[in-house]
Amino acid sequence: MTITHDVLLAAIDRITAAMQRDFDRLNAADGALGDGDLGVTMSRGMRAISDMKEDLPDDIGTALFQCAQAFTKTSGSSYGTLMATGLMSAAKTLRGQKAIEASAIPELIAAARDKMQERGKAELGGKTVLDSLDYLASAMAGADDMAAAAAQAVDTALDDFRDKPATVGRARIFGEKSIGMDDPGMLAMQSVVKAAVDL
Amino acid sequence: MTITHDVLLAAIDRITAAMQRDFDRLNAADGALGDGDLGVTMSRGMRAISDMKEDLPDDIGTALFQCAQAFTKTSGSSYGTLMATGLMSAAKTLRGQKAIEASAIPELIAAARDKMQERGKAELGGKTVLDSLDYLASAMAGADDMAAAAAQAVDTALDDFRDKPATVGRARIFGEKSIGMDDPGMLAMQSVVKAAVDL
Amino acid sequence: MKKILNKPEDYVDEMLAGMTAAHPEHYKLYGDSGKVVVRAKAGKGGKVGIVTGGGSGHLPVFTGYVGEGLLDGCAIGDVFSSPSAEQMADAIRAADSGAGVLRLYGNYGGDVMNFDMAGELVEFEDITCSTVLLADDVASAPPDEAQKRRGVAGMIYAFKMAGAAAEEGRDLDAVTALAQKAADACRSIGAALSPCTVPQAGKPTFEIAEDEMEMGMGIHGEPGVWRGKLQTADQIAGEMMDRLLAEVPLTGGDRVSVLVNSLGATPPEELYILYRIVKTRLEDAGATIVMPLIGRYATSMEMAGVSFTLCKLDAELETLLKAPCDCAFWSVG
Amino acid sequence: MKKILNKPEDYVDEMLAGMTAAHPEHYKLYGDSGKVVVRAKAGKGGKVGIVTGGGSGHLPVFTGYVGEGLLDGCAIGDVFSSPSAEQMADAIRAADSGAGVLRLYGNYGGDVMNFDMAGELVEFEDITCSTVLLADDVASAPPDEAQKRRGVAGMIYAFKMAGAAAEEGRDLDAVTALAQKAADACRSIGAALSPCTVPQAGKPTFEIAEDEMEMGMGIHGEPGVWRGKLQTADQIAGEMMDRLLAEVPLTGGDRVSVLVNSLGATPPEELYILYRIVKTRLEDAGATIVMPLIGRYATSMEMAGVSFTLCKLDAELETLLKAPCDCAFWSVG
Ligand SMILES: Nc1ncnc2c1ncn2[C@@H]1O[C@H](COP(=O)(O)OP(=O)(O)O)[C@@H](O)[C@H]1O
Ligand SMILES: Nc1ncnc2c1ncn2[C@@H]1O[C@H](COP(=O)(O)OP(=O)(O)O)[C@@H](O)[C@H]1O
Ligand SMILES: [Mg+2]
Ligand SMILES: [Mg+2]
Ligand SMILES: [Mg+2]
Ligand SMILES: [Mg+2]
Repeated sequence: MTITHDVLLAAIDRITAAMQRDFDRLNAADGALGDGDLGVTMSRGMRAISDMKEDLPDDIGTALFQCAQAFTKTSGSSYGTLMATGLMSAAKTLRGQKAIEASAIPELIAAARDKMQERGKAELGGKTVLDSLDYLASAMAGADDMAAAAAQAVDTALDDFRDKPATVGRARIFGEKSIGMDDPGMLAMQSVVKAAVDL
Repeated sequence: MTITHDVLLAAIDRITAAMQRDFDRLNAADGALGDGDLGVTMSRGMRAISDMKEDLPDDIGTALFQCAQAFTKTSGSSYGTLMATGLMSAAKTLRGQKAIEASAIPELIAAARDKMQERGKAELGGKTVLDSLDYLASAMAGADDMAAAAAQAVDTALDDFRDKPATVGRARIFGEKSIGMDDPGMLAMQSVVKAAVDL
Repeated sequence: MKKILNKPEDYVDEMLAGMTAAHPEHYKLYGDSGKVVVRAKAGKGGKVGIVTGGGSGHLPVFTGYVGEGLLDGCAIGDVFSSPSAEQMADAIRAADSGAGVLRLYGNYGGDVMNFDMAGELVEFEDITCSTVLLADDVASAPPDEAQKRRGVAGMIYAFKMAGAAAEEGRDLDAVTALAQKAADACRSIGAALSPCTVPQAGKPTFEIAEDEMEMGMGIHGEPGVWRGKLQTADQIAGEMMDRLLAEVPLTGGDRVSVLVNSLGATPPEELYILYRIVKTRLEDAGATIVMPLIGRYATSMEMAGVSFTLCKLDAELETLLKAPCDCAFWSVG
Repeated sequence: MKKILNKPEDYVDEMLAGMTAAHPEHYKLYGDSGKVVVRAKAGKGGKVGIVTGGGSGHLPVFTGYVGEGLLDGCAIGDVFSSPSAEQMADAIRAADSGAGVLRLYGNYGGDVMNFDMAGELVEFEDITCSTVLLADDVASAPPDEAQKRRGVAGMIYAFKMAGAAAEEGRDLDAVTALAQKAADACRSIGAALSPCTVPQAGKPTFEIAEDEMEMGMGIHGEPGVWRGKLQTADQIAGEMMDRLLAEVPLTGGDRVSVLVNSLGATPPEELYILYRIVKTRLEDAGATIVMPLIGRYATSMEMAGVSFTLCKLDAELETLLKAPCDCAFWSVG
């Protein structure tokens, strides 16, 4: 599969709709372990992207750069800034490209994960969106059905970390109480990925 | 019947107990038409009187003067001040007397009513404690069974004024809404009188 | 609404103990009652004294406004209850330095009776007293019965202006006349969203549904002019300004001060949202706003709601409003 | 708890519009975002700039403390949300007059990421930045992980002292070192009784039973060290002082300031009741209390609860604490 301008726009539509749909759910998940704004962050960021959809250039790199800026401008929440950092990382790599092969995606995700890790000064394994990205990058690399592998990976990441304590971000202070609870950022990534791959 | 030191002390006990018992009821009645403190005012004033009971002199006038002071010191609520004003009025008349005839009471009440009216700058007929006192003074004057007449008078006053609007004190601002509601000060006087005459 | 306290009956005494301990440079207790607050540093000898009094639960009103350029003494009662006449007499005694004392307080039945009684007490001690009643709440009686209105947040303008006039050395008649002029210049209206709890009563002062508000409600929960669905900030501010402007007609060139006051729980964020409309309405009427006051100046503990006070200035009132004052809650200059 | 507002998404913009309209002598907006507040009168040229930033809903924190002897600029986010990196960069640009800019803000993940990003942005414009993170809340991590603690009301001591140091003309290194020293001198703990509602979420940030409180809860409703039955004021104050004194050992002759802060709805009456115990405990430990602060200095809108901050002074910190400052919410000298 090849990612082009149109594919990107269609994915934006689906992700925007998913974030609208999951508004309450993500706020509630974040409310249980943080400040309850993750639904706001994601729906507002995606709405801003959606609003400028018509103006996004064909150049995928530049388009992603503008998506990143939408997140930096609409939100100062950790997740918004991390999303922006990850998108910026991919944007830099892809600048000037109008189409990219799906096979390039795992590496882009791994690079984004690393940049986000730097930005958030957090370890892998801390039960955050970083772990979802880590699972994604591994599962998608060399998979036959990348979409299915991606959708599976975000589920598996949630399952594997559910019973670990959070050690990063606002959720950290819940310590042991966070055991058994899903990380809101991982839930958000699950929704984003499933909407992106349309599964 | 003759009112002596002992009779006064026994009445104080009964009124104190009645105010304790009616604490919530008077607060609630005052809450519906005012600031909800009438139970506090009455129970606190009577408790202060009760606390100094052993030290009250035989001289009924001086004893009532000290009772009045208990109300001025424990409470600044209208009712406390009015009670003090009325007690002070009787105290002045009775100074030096160790026993008084029940037949003197209607006049004492009428005089108290007048002094309280001066203090509160309110008209008779305004649906206040003044009206209860007015009914009391009339009903008791020349009654065979003064206790029964007094108990009857405070009930009748409530019945007669229930469906009039309040025009005095905090209850005034409720205007028409106060129709059908009992004046808290009249309720308090009903309890005081019934406890005093032990009916 | 939950409260942090020990025994309800100790609420006021402990509050005063903490307040005087925290601000010994501003406040001290006077007399035996433990309920009379006076300036830590007495005013100049020969200055007219100004005292107020009323129930607790309204900080900074009443005790908070004891201070330089403001009040000299205050008798404070239990929560929402008038102080006793004896306490008021003590406040008058403390405030008198020979030039007489103005009793400047809100028009509530109990307070009036007790301040009258207190006046009779200190008369024997040759202290001359005058009285100005604050009756700024337009919701509590129609204009033709304005003398029946209750006093609410507008009282702080009277405290400030009369305090400054006394500090200037004016005599009792002049300070009294000025206080009356300040009182007459102010109109207020409030709107309540949630009740508060009087510690000794233990129950909220009134009940109101989660989606309702009450326009014109009094600071003790006295009923207002209507109760209905909670409106938007702009609607609330608009109606409150309508009602004030109906009583205080403004024309171009007028100068006004305005107080946007939280009843307690309502945070400054919401006051600022309201202030946008207040400002627009006043400027649309041609008035210039002088020293707007936005914050918690007269409260009912944890009650949610707001009040607006409009104070129409002339040159004299404006000068006195801007004169220096200093207490733990408000300082100017 | 009900709120007075228009559209939830306009809450912050309207609040800032009202705030700058009410206090044009103190605050003005800077840049295009509408979310960056700077001093109305710029500080002296060549002065080190101090900026902060964080979520809305904490007035006077953060924007309120922009002013003389305090902060130069502030980027403000949505309620309880970090402002964006671009907004922070704007605040830094406005605050810079060539002597560099100190970023002085609370230790929250989003704010740290964004201020880091903002620093990278202004680096290209040759603005030198330093950082001091405020991490005073003892309930949020044990002492051996003190760098993970979140910043709460103690930040106002750092704003005040660093602001005074910058006003004196110290250079960026010196102001930064002083701010770190002030931050290190402060420890805070809070207790919450009721939640608040983030306008856009529309629901309370947490739930708590009518007879419960939570010790150590964060200002956004982050869980604390225990939840249990509502205690008496003296018990609450006692435990909070225990926890602070365990971290800030005091001996005779020590000088401290203490902040008894309402989280919003809790009225000053209750703060004064608590202060009795605070004062006794500090004096029992032999310390002298300097300039106690009692009031609403750092809030969470209409949340009920309190926080205490203990700030141990040396001669330098005490001088800076008492130095003049002026903003709409706090003025000294
Ligand atoms: N430092 C960090 N590194 C990596 N991921 C983080 C970090 N901080 C937060 N996250 C992720 O972001 C999610 C919370 O996002 P968000 O609600 O925007 O945070 P906040 O509101 O606290 O700024 C967490 O569930 C976690 O997955
Ligand atoms: N001016 C007045 N004249 C006569 N009676 C009054 C007056 N004001 C109040 N009352 C009586 O006092 C009662 C209320 O007493 P109280 O609760 O102590 O008043 P408040 O709390 O408003 O000071 C009223 O029900 C009425 O009977
Ligand atoms: Mg969050
Ligand atoms: Mg009453
Ligand atoms: Mg009362
Ligand atoms: Mg957030």
